[in-house]
Amino acid sequence: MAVIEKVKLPGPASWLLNWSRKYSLWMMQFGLACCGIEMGAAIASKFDIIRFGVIPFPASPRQADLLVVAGTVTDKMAAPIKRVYDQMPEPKYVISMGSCANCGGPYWDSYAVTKGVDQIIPVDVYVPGCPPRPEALLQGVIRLQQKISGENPSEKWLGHTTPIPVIPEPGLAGGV
Amino acid sequence: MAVDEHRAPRTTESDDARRLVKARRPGFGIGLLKGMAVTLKHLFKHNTVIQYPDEKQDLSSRTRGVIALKEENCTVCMLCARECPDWCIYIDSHKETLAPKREGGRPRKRNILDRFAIDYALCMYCGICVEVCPYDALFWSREFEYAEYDIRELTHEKEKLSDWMASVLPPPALEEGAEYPGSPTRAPEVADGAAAPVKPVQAEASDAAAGTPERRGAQAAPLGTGGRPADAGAPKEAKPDVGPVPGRQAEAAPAPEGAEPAAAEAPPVQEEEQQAAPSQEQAPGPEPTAEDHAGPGGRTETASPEVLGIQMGAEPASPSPRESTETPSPEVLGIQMGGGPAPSPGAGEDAVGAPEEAETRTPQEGPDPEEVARLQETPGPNVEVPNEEPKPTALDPTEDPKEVYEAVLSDQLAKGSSPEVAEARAKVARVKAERGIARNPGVATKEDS
Amino acid sequence: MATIGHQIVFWIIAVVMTVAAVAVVTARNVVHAALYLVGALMSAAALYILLLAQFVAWVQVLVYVGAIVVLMLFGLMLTNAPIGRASLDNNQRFLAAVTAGVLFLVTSFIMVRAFEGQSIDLVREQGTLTESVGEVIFSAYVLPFEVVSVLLLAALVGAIVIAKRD
Amino acid sequence: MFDITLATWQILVIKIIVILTVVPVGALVGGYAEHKVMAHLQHRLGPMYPGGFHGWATTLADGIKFLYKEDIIPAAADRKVFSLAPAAIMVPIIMTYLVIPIDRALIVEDLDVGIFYLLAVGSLSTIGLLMAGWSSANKYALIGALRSAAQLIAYELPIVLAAVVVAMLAGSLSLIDIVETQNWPFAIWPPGIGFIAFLLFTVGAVAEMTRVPFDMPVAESEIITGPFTEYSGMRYIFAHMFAEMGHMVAFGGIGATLFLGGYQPIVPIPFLDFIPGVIWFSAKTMFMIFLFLWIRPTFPRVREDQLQKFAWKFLIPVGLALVLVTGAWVLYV
Repeated sequence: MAVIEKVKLPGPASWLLNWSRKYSLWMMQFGLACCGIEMGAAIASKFDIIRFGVIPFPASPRQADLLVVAGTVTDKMAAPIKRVYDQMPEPKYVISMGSCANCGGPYWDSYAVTKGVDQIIPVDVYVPGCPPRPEALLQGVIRLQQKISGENPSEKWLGHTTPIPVIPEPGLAGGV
Repeated sequence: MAVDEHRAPRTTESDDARRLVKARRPGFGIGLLKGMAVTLKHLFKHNTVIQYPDEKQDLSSRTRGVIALKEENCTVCMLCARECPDWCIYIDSHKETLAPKREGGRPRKRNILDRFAIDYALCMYCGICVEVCPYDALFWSREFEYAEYDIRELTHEKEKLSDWMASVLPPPALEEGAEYPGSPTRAPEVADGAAAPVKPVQAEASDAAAGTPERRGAQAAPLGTGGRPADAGAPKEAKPDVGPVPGRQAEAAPAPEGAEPAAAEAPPVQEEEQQAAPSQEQAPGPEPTAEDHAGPGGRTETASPEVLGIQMGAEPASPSPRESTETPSPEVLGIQMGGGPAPSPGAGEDAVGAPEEAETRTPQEGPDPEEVARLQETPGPNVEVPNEEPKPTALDPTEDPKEVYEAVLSDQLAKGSSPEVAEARAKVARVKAERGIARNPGVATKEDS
Repeated sequence: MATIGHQIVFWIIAVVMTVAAVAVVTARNVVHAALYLVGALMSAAALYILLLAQFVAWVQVLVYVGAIVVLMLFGLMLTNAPIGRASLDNNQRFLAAVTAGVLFLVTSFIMVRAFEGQSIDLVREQGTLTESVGEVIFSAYVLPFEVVSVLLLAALVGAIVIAKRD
Repeated sequence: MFDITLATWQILVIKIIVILTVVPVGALVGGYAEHKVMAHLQHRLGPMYPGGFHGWATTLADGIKFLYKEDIIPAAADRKVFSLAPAAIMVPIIMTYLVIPIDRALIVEDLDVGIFYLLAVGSLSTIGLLMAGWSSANKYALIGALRSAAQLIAYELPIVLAAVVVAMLAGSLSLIDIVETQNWPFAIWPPGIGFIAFLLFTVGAVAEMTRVPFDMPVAESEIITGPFTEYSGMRYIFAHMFAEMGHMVAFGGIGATLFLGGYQPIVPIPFLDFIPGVIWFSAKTMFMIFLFLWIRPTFPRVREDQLQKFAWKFLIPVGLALVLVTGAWVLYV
């Protein structure tokens, strides 16, 4: 929206915008491989990603805020991912889940695999693992929410050109 | 539903089947109500959610969360980096010359670790590096919470990898009743601190490594230069196009295709060494049934240069007996030689050639009693042999033997046993009571196990 | 016997209705035309409400808007009907306009002459209209009502027969 | 209780404001209830963190976020129709709130054709769905629109027949009168007829709302989100989320009014009269909404042809028979 891009918002307003975005992350599920199973587990009863306000509801990218790319991005699938990302409306975020989506993983020398989804779309949070545990995806969501709450809405609306905000390391949640 | 009833292929059914179906079919809509009842029942059941950031699941001790590095154990042997299917381990090192250990000896050379990094964005968590590490420098940790905003942060340098050591669990206790080779009744030794694994001879590992200076130097040189990626000094900068990086690394290696088959054969060699060890006068390791890398550090230490030699093809694989006697730890290598089926100069090659044979040998074969006795008299420097005698489990007589005798006798007679049998059983019970052993079989197994 | 408010509302609705009706016939897109028809029919229903004929108004909405226009749209979208603007152009617009104008004039003339001088009392007691409509339909006009019902039933059966053939 | 006299236009403004507040609030609460009830039926917890206490603000966050999301109109879309469709869907749903009596005196407008008005208005949102689907220039949207139109036409009839039964038993079309004649739930005399009509109404209502198991128009595994596939941002939330939730709350209120005795106590015991009618009405509405939410995670989606067959070959004949029986009852008993 043009207004948000141009006008500097007062603190409470930008807090409200960040808050609503943070707790209403409609999640487009792009499960491509075994990570998709773990993503399903994160959605299902035991981990219940909806607790964070991440709603795995939309079937259409037009209503999604968060794209979770889980699994091996083949070169053939890269174009649909790019297309889905482009179809999402603007305040949008991407989580790259698993080694394949991060870097190619075990398929780092395959001729058919895109070596990381960040080569085609900007990624906000990288979740490591092969595949990551469901909790690891949840932790990725928490990190994304921390990132969102530190954002400047007017810069965010200009797209993914903003530098990544420096957010103090939260440490190991729960500690060991 | 009513809709489905219309679609049922009635014409193909026999009359009997039709009657059966009719009899089984409940009243109209009952199925729907049953379904509603099922879901309603679940409304009142307790939820199964683990509320993740607030409560944590108790993960299995073998969870593959993150790989931790115990830096002081790493000898830059590069095995992990070479075995890694993803080439996601980056190692840098340099050589230092140390003073000879004793007067007149040769100066020793050591590899000092400069950089050890694992790219967790690329890692496929196969655990081969952990298994292949001969010096127990790599461990699995259960920690999984390290999602990052920037992919470069996912390359954990050795400082961070060492930090993960704090979360490594101690190795699991031995099974009850399992024996250490050479010391049957020794209790499983829990290492001091969570990080240290059960490894009595671990501290000596580096000493032993230093004990074979030339050969180590000879092996380490090609490894250090060839096995390391050409741009290992600056992989952080090279990160964004991470795909090509492993490729370059492969090209930079002297002969990756050649090295791989050798690498594939390496584990059998190691295993052969390990099986050979317990039957010899080698120090008693923690447990013969543990994973192969959990063998005694000193022994594996000597084995590994040879393994490397085979892998690298950098020099003729088999060290001659003459060479081995020259090394400062002659008996160690001698053991190794004698352990093989044929103490030919090419023991290592033999082992490579006959991996099945090596594998079929069960690691459970007990230690030679003579050797054990000898060891207990003159234990090696690294070995602690417990002096206490084996003790029976329970010594306090809990019941009066006479009463037990009477009770069992009458009990058995009442049950209908013949007098002889009853008497025999009663005698057994009396003996058990005298020695303080629980009598009831069910209870006995529970207590004994 | 209408108040000023009634007059204002009437004229607003009348203008909307006229514009919508004109747009129905001038729209180049059939779906747009059908949607304009919704506007015209809804305005007619609003006029009925203005005349306190609530029941008739909601019948208008239920039958014409809720059923007939929906069926029209449904047919347009489900079949391969030409929807674009090119397929609708033909050279008989003038003729159509003249016909429609003549029909409009004739109908208006008849209607005005038929009900000239009569006035409806808009402030009478409420709550009787629906009842009176029902009573009239099912007593005085019960025969036409049943005839229409039979006609619709026949049309329905005929449609099913035609549809069943292939 | 208050002696306030207001001009007609003031009353009108107040009514409009109240309705425009009640509908979105009802939709937000309905959405939250849907999250929570479905979660607990599935051993989950549903939203927990938004807003702090059991995620009470989750639908609020959704609402605010969708208000400022980027609004995309596809290049090939029919812009005018595309923009107007959410309004065409939303307005009829808002209009249904006008005649639902919350209490004896708490009703926006007591029409003497109340039940008929509800049916007429309820048939209007079909046009909005068709507009949305057609104008999106998306084949899935068009298929979804056609499916929803066919479904809404088919399932309006069972609702109409059930409502006719209630109107015949009550002898009036006014919702207040219908409530007043019900001392017991299910339009008590004769009890069987009322209950069957209630079942007809419930099935029809679930289908009208295009909710599971009759959610073929938005079946995400087949046609993405049906008519709403191309909608984003504010238009989406008005066309789909507010509409569905508002619809659900409205149908809950209608069901409570027609079959459960509205604002009357559940049983005619004078002792229960001290509880205000608003509370009775709310409790009954919540029961109806819970019923809709309960059905959703219980049943799988039926097929399109099964859906049509079920309506035309089963529900409508049953409804017609019920009307006949009711007529006989009213005339001769």
